[in-house]
Amino acid sequence: MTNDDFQPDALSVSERLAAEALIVDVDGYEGPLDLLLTLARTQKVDLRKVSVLGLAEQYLAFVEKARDLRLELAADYLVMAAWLAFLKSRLLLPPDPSEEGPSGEELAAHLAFQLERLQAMRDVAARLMARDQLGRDFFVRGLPEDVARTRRITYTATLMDLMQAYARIRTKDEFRPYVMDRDAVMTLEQALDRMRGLIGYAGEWTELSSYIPEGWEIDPARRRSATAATFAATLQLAKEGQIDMRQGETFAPIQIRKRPHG
Amino acid sequence: MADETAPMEVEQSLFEAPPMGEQERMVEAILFASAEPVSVAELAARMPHGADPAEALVHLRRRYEGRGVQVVKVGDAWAIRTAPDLGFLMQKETVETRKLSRAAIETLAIVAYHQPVTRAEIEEIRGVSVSRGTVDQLLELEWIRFGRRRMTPGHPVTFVVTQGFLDHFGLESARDLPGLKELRAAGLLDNRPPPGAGLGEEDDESEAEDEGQSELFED
Amino acid sequence: MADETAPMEVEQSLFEAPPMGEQERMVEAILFASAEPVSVAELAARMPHGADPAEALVHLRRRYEGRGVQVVKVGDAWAIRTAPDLGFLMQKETVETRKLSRAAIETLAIVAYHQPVTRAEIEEIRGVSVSRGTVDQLLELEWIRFGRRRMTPGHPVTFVVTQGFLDHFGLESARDLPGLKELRAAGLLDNRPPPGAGLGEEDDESEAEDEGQSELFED
Repeated sequence: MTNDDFQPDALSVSERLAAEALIVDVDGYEGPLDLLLTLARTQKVDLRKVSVLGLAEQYLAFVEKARDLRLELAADYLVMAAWLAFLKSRLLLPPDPSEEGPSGEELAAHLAFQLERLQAMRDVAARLMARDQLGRDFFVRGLPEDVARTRRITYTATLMDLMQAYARIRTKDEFRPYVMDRDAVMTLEQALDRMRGLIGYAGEWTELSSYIPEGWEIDPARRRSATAATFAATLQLAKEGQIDMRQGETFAPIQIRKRPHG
Repeated sequence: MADETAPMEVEQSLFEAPPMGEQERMVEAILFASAEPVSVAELAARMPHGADPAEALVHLRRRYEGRGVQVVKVGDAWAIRTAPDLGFLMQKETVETRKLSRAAIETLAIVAYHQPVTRAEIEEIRGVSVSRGTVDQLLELEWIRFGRRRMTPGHPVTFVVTQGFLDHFGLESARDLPGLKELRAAGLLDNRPPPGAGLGEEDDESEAEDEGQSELFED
Repeated sequence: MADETAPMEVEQSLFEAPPMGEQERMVEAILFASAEPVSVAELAARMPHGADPAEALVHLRRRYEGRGVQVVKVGDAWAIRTAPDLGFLMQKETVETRKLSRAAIETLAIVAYHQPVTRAEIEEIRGVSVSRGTVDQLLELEWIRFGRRRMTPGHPVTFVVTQGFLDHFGLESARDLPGLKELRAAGLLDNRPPPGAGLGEEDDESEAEDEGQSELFED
């Protein structure tokens, strides 16, 4: 992005690309607030000084764009769009003294607060994870000494066992214990990690499909997920200017290479 | 690698070993964290080039003389062990843990959610009779205890959970256990309504249960 | 047993606590032997009558300053851990932990900084519903547990972080969370209810929010 002003009608090529990258990444957002935060960052100002009106316009443009591309947005994104449209009208129109409820400024201030709080939580989450961690940076006794003199048997159960047992009894047949169904899902983060490691070697044009990790090519569900995540990751890298992408024609293989001095 | 061209002095300073105090710290940390005794060769392999673990061990061993733990030689490897005269402090540690049986965990869950509860009520909720051994086991574990007798014909005894139960499961009170609706919201239950039963009915049930609980706990 | 015939002095010396140096050795041995943090109460229970493990801990902690292993405080318990700067020696011991999702990491941070916090509050902060599995992953890791229920309509369950969380991230207490003071000063830990009720989030939880975190952290 070269232009700090947001003008939905006059987008440069790079802005359009960036907007499309946003769109393609829509599943990568953790909800509308996360998307708003990402949009707010494109304003390149301190979050406290973010223009909520501008933000509402950016968001509405985003939803419009998604509609053009016939992308289905989850309901909560549309709820947020409706609310932002309402907020925008409140901010633009002179206040109606007969109107009940909070003013547009109050609503805008709360939204700004929510964004700032979310960003703050992200920051401290990152600081937390950057701390020295047990089992990675510092360690417990490798050989806890249990002098085997009397062998006592204790029975143990976890809170999860207890709650699941209760749920099982109270719901009899309908109960299905929670299982992690995510074997077949590759996340964008995983794909990005992997691509960042690999692009250094991609001086020449190589096919995107060759970046699908081993073990993910056979099973259709895994392959689908890995393809989508890898593709999203390349878009991200392209957006960051690290790689070039090309495609000969519709449905032709997508090829990428490292951008020289990227 | 350009080892052969480097003059001797440079090579030495490049690979200068850390000071002996540092080496001692390293040996200490490795011996502490390792699940098995560690040989001098292994120590050397893990420490920076040029370190002298054998000498560091001599210092470390001396440092721990007379302490609560000691650096001891096991075969040709080294380990940190409790001082023999303090073995009596360790007796408590030998425990073998086993998973609680399904019958026991279900009974325990019912006591936790419905306390005070009688045996007949437990059986009604589980739909199976509760064996004596199951209740005895929970009593022995000190996770449940006898509560007040019920003021109904026959004056049956009731069961309640103990402080030990709360400690084990990391709860401040049994009231803080999530109800059925909350379990559902937390994804511990499928959202699918039970076959043949309306969803409203379900909700009623969990609300009744919440009320029951708070009423029982409030004093 | 001839207790009743024993003169008073003998009885006293029987129960006399061992000298502090000896107590320090005992605490040292117990902490070395245990992988989990040990509370002062547990130390006292295992040591001879009259011992003062809290004082022994002060001495022991000082003794290990700057060494390869350290005496660290974890909530109201104590443990010995390797010095973090020596982590590079321990690749062998590193346990590959399941990588937490971004949602799980954020949820964990929100519980830590806003505790006790309800599920609805977590969702309000993240602007998205807490997905199936996120909370129980954190419960299973034993990094969060249920706190007291909120005394507001609906009595929602709350979440707080555990001793295991503090241990994992090398924190003495939740007060030592990085950036906590700054966040509080910036008002970012206030639970500011949305203005009006136009957002459809007019549930009861917002009123309850003020009592949360501040109560826990304010000293």
